[in-house]
Amino acid sequence: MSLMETTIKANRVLSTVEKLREDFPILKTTVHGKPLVYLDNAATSQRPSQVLAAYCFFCQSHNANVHRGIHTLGEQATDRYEAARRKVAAFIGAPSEKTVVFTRGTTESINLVAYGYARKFLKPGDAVVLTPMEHHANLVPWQIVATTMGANLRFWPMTPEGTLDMSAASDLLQPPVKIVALTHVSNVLGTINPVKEIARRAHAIGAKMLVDGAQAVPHIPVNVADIGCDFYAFSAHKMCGPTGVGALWGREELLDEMDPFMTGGEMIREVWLDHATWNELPYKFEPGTPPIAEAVSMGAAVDYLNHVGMDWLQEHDRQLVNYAMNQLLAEDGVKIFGPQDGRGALISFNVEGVHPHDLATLLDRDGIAVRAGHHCAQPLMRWLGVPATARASFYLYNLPEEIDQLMEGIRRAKEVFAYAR
Amino acid sequence: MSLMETTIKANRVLSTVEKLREDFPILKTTVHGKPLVYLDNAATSQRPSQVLAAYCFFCQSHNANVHRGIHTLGEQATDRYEAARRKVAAFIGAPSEKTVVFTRGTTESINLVAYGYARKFLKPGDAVVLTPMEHHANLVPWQIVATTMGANLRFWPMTPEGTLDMSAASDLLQPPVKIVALTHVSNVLGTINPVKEIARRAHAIGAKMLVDGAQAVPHIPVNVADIGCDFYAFSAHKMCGPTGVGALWGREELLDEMDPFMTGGEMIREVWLDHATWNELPYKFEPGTPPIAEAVSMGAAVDYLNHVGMDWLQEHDRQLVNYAMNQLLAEDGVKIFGPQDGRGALISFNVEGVHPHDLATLLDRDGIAVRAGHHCAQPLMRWLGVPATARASFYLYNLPEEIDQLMEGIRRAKEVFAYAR
Amino acid sequence: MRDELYGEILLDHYRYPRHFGALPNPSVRIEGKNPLCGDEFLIDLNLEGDVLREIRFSGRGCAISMASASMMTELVTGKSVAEIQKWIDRFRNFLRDGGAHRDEVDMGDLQALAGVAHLPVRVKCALIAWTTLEEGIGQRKNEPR
Amino acid sequence: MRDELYGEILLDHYRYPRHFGALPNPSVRIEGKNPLCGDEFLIDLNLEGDVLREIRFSGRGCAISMASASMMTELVTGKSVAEIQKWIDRFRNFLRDGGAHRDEVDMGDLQALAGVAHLPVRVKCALIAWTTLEEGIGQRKNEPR
Ligand SMILES: Cc1ncc(COP(=O)(O)O)c(C=O)c1O
Ligand SMILES: Cc1ncc(COP(=O)(O)O)c(C=O)c1O
Repeated sequence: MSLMETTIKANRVLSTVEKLREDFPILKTTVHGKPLVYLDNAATSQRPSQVLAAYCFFCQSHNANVHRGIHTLGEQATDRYEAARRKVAAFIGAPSEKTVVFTRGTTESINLVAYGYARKFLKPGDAVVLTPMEHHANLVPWQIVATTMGANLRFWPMTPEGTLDMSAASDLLQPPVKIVALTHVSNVLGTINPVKEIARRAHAIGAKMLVDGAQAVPHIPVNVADIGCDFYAFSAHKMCGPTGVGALWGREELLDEMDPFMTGGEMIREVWLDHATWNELPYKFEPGTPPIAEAVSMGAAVDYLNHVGMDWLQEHDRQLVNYAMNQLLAEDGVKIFGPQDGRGALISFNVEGVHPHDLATLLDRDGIAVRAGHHCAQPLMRWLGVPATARASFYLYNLPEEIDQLMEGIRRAKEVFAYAR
Repeated sequence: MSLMETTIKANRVLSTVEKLREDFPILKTTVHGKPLVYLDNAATSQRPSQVLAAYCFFCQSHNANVHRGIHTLGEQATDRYEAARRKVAAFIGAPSEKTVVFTRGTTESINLVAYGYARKFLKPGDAVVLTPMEHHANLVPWQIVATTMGANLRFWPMTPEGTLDMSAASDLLQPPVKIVALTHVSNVLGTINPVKEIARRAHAIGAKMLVDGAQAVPHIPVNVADIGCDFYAFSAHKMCGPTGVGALWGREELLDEMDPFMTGGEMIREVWLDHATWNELPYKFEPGTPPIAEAVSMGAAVDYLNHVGMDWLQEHDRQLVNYAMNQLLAEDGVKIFGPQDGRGALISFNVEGVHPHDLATLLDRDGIAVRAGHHCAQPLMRWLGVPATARASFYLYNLPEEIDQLMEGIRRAKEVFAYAR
Repeated sequence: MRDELYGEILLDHYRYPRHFGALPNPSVRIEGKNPLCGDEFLIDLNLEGDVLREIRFSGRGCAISMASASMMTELVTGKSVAEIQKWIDRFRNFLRDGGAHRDEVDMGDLQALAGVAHLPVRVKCALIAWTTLEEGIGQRKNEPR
Repeated sequence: MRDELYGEILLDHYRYPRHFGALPNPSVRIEGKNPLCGDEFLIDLNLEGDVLREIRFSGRGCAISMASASMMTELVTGKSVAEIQKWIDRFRNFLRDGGAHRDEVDMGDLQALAGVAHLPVRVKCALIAWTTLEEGIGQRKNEPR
């Protein structure tokens, strides 16, 4: 691409962003008198007016419980709830909508597999392969199930850069490995893992593979059929959607043979005093009143992302991350964690002599929201040899200027801590 | 009370209702060209504008993830989330806010106790006492846990009227009964169970007691300390709040000794590759991103109900139920299920010769939403000897006129089915 | 009072279901249930080779499911398994489009169920006997249970 | 550049923490952790009867937690357990109201932490050394671990 083409493209991206920002009124708020610079998108994204409007419209026009009512409102609510499921299914390339289960989010989705699949099929001595970069959501449930079932956990070695050491694959992926569970995109390192290749190799030894897509679905086009994994978990609130809802995609035959996780109304077929039989997919895994308006609103978030365009978003992410990366690399005393190239839309870093919590507090006074802490990845912090990091994470509404502001904030923090030295 | 006093009171109630209805725009919608008459409140209630506004305000002004952020938005979100917890705790008389766990709803709350408490403390041969009027949410989880742990289920005998036969208590409540789980208000019979007395008797034999408050919290002032139970479960969506959130209250010492149910971020204290320790209450039971905006909105629902006044609401419920009961009793061919007096704000009934599904379809054409089916209580349907019932359930915005319309609808249905006979 | 959905024909089949009961020696007996509705049907078939000689049904359900079952028994008696399957498919389509795009075939009494197409939640009521029959003719090589 | 929260006194304690290190034979050694922050402190005490003769702390944390710990060690050395408890309570209140309603007592260097009161999420940083010390004086009859 010529320089001119690049510039034109960059300009197009920019003017699009300015327009998209109009959809997010919260971006106009001020913090400590400064305009909000929201760089904590990996924790939760903001919600566009369109998605909120879909939520409100549903509540004020079609609110009823689903799957139970003969009345019109109940039918409308069910229609919209199921339409949302179809949207979500299409968004991740699920071969059938009945393989998409609405949950509260990634954490519940992974627990569902750990309880419903692993508790049924893991045998003593079996092994589960994880990576040291997992979010606690994709680590602690496996610790519990491994302890309960007498299975073992194995951890994929990492390169110093913070990517999976693929040369370890053949040693690692051997019987009795039954489950491989790993994140698609690391929420700390930004590493994008080669999930497709790992799925192929996991299947070669008969293991099942779960992918934690919490940081992937919001940012990159995901196709579960193409990846070839067995389970895929993600949350709505990181992809312009509401809190309280997320999804688990699973292979139909696996979902079929799994035990239900939570039980109650809706997920049953027949109930006697002493036993019960289960409803068909996906209802078997959706006990009780589901997050109805939230699911509808998640469908609207999918519409919104489709409207923005995942290809556009990827390009936008790439530009922002490159821009930020170059500036952070050029800044004295800044240490960046994770690979330099091919990463997700976030950068973890530390500033020499400034604890990440102090940095976050100082940046907050400038209106800049970054995250500081262990990012629900304490083992990874130990691996990195730090108690915590700062993290800036981007989304479709972020602008290069906001990265400039972040850099200024970092420089100010350095000055404050150098003051009177 | 003199007739005049009664009339004045009734008038006051009525004009209040007219005012309250303004808060619910959905009540102005039409169904098949007829004004909506929403009598399916036991399935889910409608949401007042105030509660929706609180939701939207949060999303557009304070949206961030909770408990993780140093930045201002994160702090504001956490403040509002925890303020909602305090409101919910106060609403049910919880002695401490840390004993209130936000869940997806009643179903998850009960599953949490079944997994986290019963799986840890039930021994083979132990017994769990339930009633035949339980919603599947308070039945199936106990079936599963009883099967897993080798424990037995015992069912409280009922009187022909559909109340618990209290004379059976002493026979029933004997060792090895370890858990008593029952509904506060039946979602089919309307029966209000003497939970306080049962808690006392359960405790006398060292058993723990869980109350399913899904149908109680929306309608009657609930005080868990006064009831003296050990766990109390309920949902926001039946009490003017949103879907996707509910709560479990538990005694602090029991919550403390319980195992966590789902695991992941936030609910941990320290995590190593192979094990983890747990966070303090209530966070130990709130893994991952909770339904943040939903919890805030549940707090607003509590505000709304407090503003309406639970005493007023109880009186309003009483008047509606009495009015409906008298009319239904006077109507030929209508069979009512459950006790005549002292019941919750709902009536299940059947019309001779008209299947409840056909009745619901016919009523829907008149704009009237009632529920028809087994109401997630199949064993109770068998006990009643019917495949299904129709159910009209009321809430603060319902009017006596709407009951008149229901009666007209029932009469029309009878005529339709008598036609050309 | 006359209702567009619950018309005379439908109600007649509901009140006086045809072929209600059981067969002494059915070649196939099949149970159809919709526990979520509480509907339960038992269908007995006498198949001679590929031809359905006799059919009986029993059980309970709403007016729509009962009437639909009754109409079905009238229609399928004496037909071949292949013809019956065609009717099952035709009826499914009919319920999908409310008879709007129906092919040239006269639906007979079934026409009375056209209104169900506008009631998605009731479609399964109208179909339960039919899917049970479909299962039954699929199992025709099995012994009666 | 000068910052209202991260002022000279605070930064001085952060850079040159007083009483940093360990005691050879502490009568109490107590660990304080905030795993959610990654803060970890080890506090050694030499108590003679009811009087704290010596204190040392080590560990790592943010500027607020380190400075607060350092200031604390200066304040409590030589004080009785009862006086120390009073200071712990006083400091807690101080963080609650930002020194607005402080009693007549001069907070000394601790005054530099007044701004933390406006940062609820950072209050626990300022408190970690203090709650660890509180636990330590509560355990003073125990052997060092
Ligand atoms: C008595 C009772 N228990 C439990 C539930 C389940 O509540 P939810 O679906 O909100 O989990 C309901 C509502 O359907 C109910 O009426
Ligand atoms: C990689 C990863 N996995 C899992 C989660 C948990 O998602 P949730 O909190 O929505 O359940 C997160 C987000 O916090 C994440 O970044």
